[in-house]
Amino acid sequence: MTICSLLIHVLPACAEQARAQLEQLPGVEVHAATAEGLLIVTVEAGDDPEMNRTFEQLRAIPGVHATTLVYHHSERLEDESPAQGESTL
Amino acid sequence: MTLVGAGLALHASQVRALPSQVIRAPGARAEPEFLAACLRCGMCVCDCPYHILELATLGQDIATGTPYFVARSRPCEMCVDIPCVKACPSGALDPELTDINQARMGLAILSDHETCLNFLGLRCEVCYRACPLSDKAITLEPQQNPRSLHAMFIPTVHSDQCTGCGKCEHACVLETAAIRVLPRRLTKGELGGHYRPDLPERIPEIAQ
Amino acid sequence: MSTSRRRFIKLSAVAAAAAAADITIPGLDEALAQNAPDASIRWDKGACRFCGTGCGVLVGVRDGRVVATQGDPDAAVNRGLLCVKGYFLAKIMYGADRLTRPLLRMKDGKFDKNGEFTPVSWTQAFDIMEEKCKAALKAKGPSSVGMFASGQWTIWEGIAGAKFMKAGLRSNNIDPNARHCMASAVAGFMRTFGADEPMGCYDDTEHADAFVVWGSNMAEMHPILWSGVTGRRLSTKHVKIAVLSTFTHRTSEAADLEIIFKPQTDLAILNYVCNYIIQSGAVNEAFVKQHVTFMKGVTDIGYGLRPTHRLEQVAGNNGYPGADGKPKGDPNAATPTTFEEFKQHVSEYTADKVAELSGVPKDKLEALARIYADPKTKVVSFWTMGFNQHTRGTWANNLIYDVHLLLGKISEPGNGPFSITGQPSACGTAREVGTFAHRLPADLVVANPQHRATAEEIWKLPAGAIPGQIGFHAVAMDRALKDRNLNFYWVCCTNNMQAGPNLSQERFPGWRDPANFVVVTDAYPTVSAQAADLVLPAAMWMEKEGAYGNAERRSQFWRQQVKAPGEARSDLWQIMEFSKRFKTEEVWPEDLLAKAPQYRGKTLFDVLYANGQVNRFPLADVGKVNAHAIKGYSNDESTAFGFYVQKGLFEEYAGFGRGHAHDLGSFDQYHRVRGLRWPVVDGKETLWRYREGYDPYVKQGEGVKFYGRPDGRAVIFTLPYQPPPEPPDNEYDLWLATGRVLEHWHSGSMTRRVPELYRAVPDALVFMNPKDAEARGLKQGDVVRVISRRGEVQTRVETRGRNRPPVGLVFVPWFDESRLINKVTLDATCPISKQNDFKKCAVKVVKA
Amino acid sequence: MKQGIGAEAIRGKGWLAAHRWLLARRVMQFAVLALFLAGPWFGYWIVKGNLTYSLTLGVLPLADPYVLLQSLAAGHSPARNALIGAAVVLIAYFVLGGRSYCAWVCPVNVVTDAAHWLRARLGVPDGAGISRSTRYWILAMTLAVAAFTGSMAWELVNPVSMLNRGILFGIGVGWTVIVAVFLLDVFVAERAWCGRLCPVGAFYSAIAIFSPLRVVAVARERCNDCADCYAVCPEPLVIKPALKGAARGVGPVILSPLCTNCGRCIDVCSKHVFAFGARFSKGVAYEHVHRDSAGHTGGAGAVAARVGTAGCARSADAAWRQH
Repeated sequence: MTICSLLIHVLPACAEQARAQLEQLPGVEVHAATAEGLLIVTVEAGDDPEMNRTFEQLRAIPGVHATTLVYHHSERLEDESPAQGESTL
Repeated sequence: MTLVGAGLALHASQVRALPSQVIRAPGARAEPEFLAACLRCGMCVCDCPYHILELATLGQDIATGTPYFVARSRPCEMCVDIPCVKACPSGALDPELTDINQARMGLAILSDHETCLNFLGLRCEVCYRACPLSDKAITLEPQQNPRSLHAMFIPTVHSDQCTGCGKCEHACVLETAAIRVLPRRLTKGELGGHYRPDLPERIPEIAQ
Repeated sequence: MSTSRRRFIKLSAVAAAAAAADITIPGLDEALAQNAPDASIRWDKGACRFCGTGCGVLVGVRDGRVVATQGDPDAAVNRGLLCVKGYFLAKIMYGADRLTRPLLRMKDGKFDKNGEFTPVSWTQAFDIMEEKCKAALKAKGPSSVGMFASGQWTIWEGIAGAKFMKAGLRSNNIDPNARHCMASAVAGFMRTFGADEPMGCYDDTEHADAFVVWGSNMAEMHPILWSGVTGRRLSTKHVKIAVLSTFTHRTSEAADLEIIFKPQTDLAILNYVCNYIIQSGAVNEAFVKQHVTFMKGVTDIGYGLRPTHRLEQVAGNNGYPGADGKPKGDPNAATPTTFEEFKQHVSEYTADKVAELSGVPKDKLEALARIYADPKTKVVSFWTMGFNQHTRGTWANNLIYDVHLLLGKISEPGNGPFSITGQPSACGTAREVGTFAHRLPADLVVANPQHRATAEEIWKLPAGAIPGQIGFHAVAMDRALKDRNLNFYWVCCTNNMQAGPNLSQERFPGWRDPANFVVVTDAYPTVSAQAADLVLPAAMWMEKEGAYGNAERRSQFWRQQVKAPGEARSDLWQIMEFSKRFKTEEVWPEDLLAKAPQYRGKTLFDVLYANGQVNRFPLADVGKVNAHAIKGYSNDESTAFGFYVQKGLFEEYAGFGRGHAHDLGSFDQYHRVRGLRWPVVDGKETLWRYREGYDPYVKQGEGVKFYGRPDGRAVIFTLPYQPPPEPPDNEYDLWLATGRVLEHWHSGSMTRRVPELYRAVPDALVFMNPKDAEARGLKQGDVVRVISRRGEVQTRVETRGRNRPPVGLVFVPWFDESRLINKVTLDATCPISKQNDFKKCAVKVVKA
Repeated sequence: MKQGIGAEAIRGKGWLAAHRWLLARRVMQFAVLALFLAGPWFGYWIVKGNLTYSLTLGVLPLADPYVLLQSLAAGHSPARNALIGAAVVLIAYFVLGGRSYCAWVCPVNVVTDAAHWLRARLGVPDGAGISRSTRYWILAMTLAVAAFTGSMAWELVNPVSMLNRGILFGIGVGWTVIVAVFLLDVFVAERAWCGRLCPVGAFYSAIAIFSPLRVVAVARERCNDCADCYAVCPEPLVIKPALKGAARGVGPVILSPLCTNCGRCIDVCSKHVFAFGARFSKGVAYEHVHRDSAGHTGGAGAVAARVGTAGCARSADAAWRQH
């Protein structure tokens, strides 16, 4: 499982529209937006290739002119394996 | 051919900087000298009764074919008869080494005071008890614990006694060891030759 | 991944982006704090599972699993500190081979002594237990069933077990592993003071000027207590430490005075110290006149070996049947004597003679005696297994009290003899509850009809329900199994196949004898479990509500934090559930039933636990009592039986001691505090017993009163040095002492399943003097056989490291189940306390 | 259609006799390995160590003189055991023919023989022109680098010691080097490694100059020019002077130190032309030796004068140098 956060600059003129399109992408959430057109966005994806596809999609949205990756967390989905004792038997 | 030779020379100089987690067998000469002397024959490996030594293979950062061990996985057991040194035909392991306590494979250093359980006031000291020369190579220095009436016991390594066998690093109970054995060149500082911390003798007439 | 964790990561991602862009998002910090992973850990107090020090721990639980532990900063014992075993507490319940289902040896679908362990249901497990237990009862009566109890049991498990055996099955054949550990201390306390448990407490370490450590490697075995002692010495420059032992160990490292003596001669040294005190005029005459009486113990008491042993046949007072069938004397007997006679007796123990006997230089002996004799020096004596595991263990305990009583250095801050314990609840569960073959709760004994009557009254049983015959003690149980006198044997919460002495000759044959049926309740497949016929999976530590009593009389409680895995159940549930299998008519004689007709047709569960007393606290109380710590708290046993089991058992048991100088606080109070030291009177704990101002049982003006004895005086015993039963000879030319290491406790059954601890100390080695090794052509690391007359083990020679024996002695720790050193040890006990001597037997060491 | 190489010999002598020396070599090569492996695998410590240094039955040291030479070049004076071991080996190969090591002991030989077989099967045309003298340059280079770096740099990558050591002690990614040697031999040049590049072989050839044990074309008159011996020979140029030199007065002894004494020529010859023999088995050989040893400094002229055949002015030595 992978979670990223990005700073996305959108042209203020089409900010509304771009944001709406962004939010339609799977796993994408917009958490904050400034008047200058800066969006804080998280993307959640199953794995890194899926994440990359999402990045491509959001870059292609009209009005998005810069994306900056800030935070990237990736881990396997398995549960923590229990502490393995040295069996002495 | 010159190019090949130069490449080889470059590679040779790279592997000369032994990785820090790797320790040579007891009596091993200084790394450059060792690399000139070691025949890569594996005699020391064959004669190590605890199967601790291994020969490096291509792809490791260690000169191919030379013997080494990794203390965190398996430390030197410090055999009194030092069979590895006896087995060495070339003198890469110095035959002058006859007392294993004089071996200087590396030097233990309690490198992380923030995670070491003893510095947290816990009674761990596993490294101290694991040390074959405990009370000499590692001593426990009791200190008052500011948090409580209990003493803290701080493991302290003494470089004049530590053989670098790696038992302490192997035994350290942390997920990543807080005490490690490193090549001596990476651990020991060196005072300026002009400064003498140990005065040869007092000079009473000046003191008065 | 849980939703909460996903949410937390996402919030962290947002926070990182916001910080990068210097944007403030309202409410983000709060949301992060709420979702922080640590916030989802529930913390509660608990007590460490290992040694008798009784450190307080905080236990962190997330998603039904103990994920974190930490020293409890508010625990007076350890003030937030732990040893390395405590550091790994969170891992002990999660070994890969945890038992989760009952396992019965079966062949072709039926129980077979030589069958393979096969998972069965609890019903099947109890069916076969019931069948075997009832068959034994029917054939030979209550003396043929027995239970091996544990100082690692919770206090209520001890109560339930003792009640089930003593009152239910009417057999006193219940003895705890604490017999191997504490029995000599118990016998010593009872003989000298008439009351068990130390008078002092850990606070003594903050006041003493000198510490004398006898036969105890505190630095390794009681690490936190030891850091208290060391802390005292660091902060107060004049404080001295003397360490007496038969070999050099980690405690010696800190010693100002290290004394290495020949095994068994501690008796002579103690007599010498008494002699020195008298000769140097240091006797506190006022104290002795007012508070002490003198007795002379019988001496020819044997060595607790089998009656057929040569040494027992010549012993006059070992209590075994003589030629006429009557017991030969009583090893515990003593006759009144006087100070003058005592003085006369100890005067034989001159410095010269004792130096010769013990191998300790005279100046060292004198230095030791001076520490005690100096009137300005407050002295605490500590001891553990060196005194207790001793063929004269009771004597050694009595003699150390002699020293302190002669000087009046007792029962006050910084002055006192202090017996340290090995197991987490040796005091709480074994001694206070009375799970010994001869004991009842609160220092009562089964041999005393009045004591039995008291117990029967409190337990609401007809008179005569508790038998007066003392049951088999731990070592006698092995012998009885081998001799087919004990046929149904239930071992709980301990690994006696590894821990007990002389296992090849005396224990294993009995366990595997088809005439006997052995049940082992444990959390892991220990050596004992593998030697059993039926293995019952146990819930452990934080998987049940519990209480332990530590060495300073401190009772500490904890709540159940997590569920046990699979079908594992607590020992408490197992005992109580199994008691439902017995009708009173099946186990009680008609005359007893006639006295209590209301119990006819009832099960033992009804009589012992649903007796209107134990079950008087409703299930709802479980939540109420603990609401301050865990909302909606419940525990598995209470849920199973429908009432607050632990509270009922505890309050009924507390009735024994309240008003009798064993007062325990209220159950609810213990669930709120970090333990209390009994007697707890009016909610207040007692730090020093027997002294006015500290002990509510000593009246104003009495000063000191040893109220455990009818005359209010403690006893100074006249006891000599006597040689050990099996000294080295030409063939078996070395002493063997066994013991522990810091990293492993309780036979390693838990600690060896923590990979880090296993790596730290994987194997038991034979620690040997380099000269001894050389003389045998051995060198460091050689594989050797350690051989005695009883068996042998193979291990490697260690001539360096943590233990440095003198020439003539080897040391082997016993935690290692792949090297069972107890194949080698001798089953000689102190004839009074019946505690085994694991510190001295003769062995030879040869190259394998 | 050309018959398979050695087919004639098989028909004439039977398969076994036609593979006698090959089988013997394989047995030898694997026996050496087996001796080394008996210790670590089964606990029979007859031989300890590996081909660079070993101790047999705890008394007989054997050391690779080439490795020792590198150590000397790197500035280390080896201890006694290594020197004794090297001396023993030097003497042994001096007698047995230095490159007997290549044919009978070296584990890489199995790899390159396999490559040779595959190359023939695939019919890869001879492409790259790696000179057969390259190995001497490499030999010189390895010693120079050892002197320059003060360490046995060549031993970091030497496939010969790496393969033997790898089998005994674990090879890591060293197998890639062995694969590279194999591919080199299959696709780049015929016998590229052993015949052109390997400095170990070059070193051993240098101590074989006077070796008494030699393959001799004892019955060269029987040669039917089937050329099978050339086809199987790893160093085919060594055969011609002995086999075809009768007319020019050249003796029948294969004198080139490059001959590995593998005995394949003996195997595949249906006419029993070749046999193992001694260097001095025919009188003519003496001059030849004399010539060979001085060959580099104008000895060729002397030989030409002696045998009186100008056409033979090209010494065998010069001949293989050109290839």
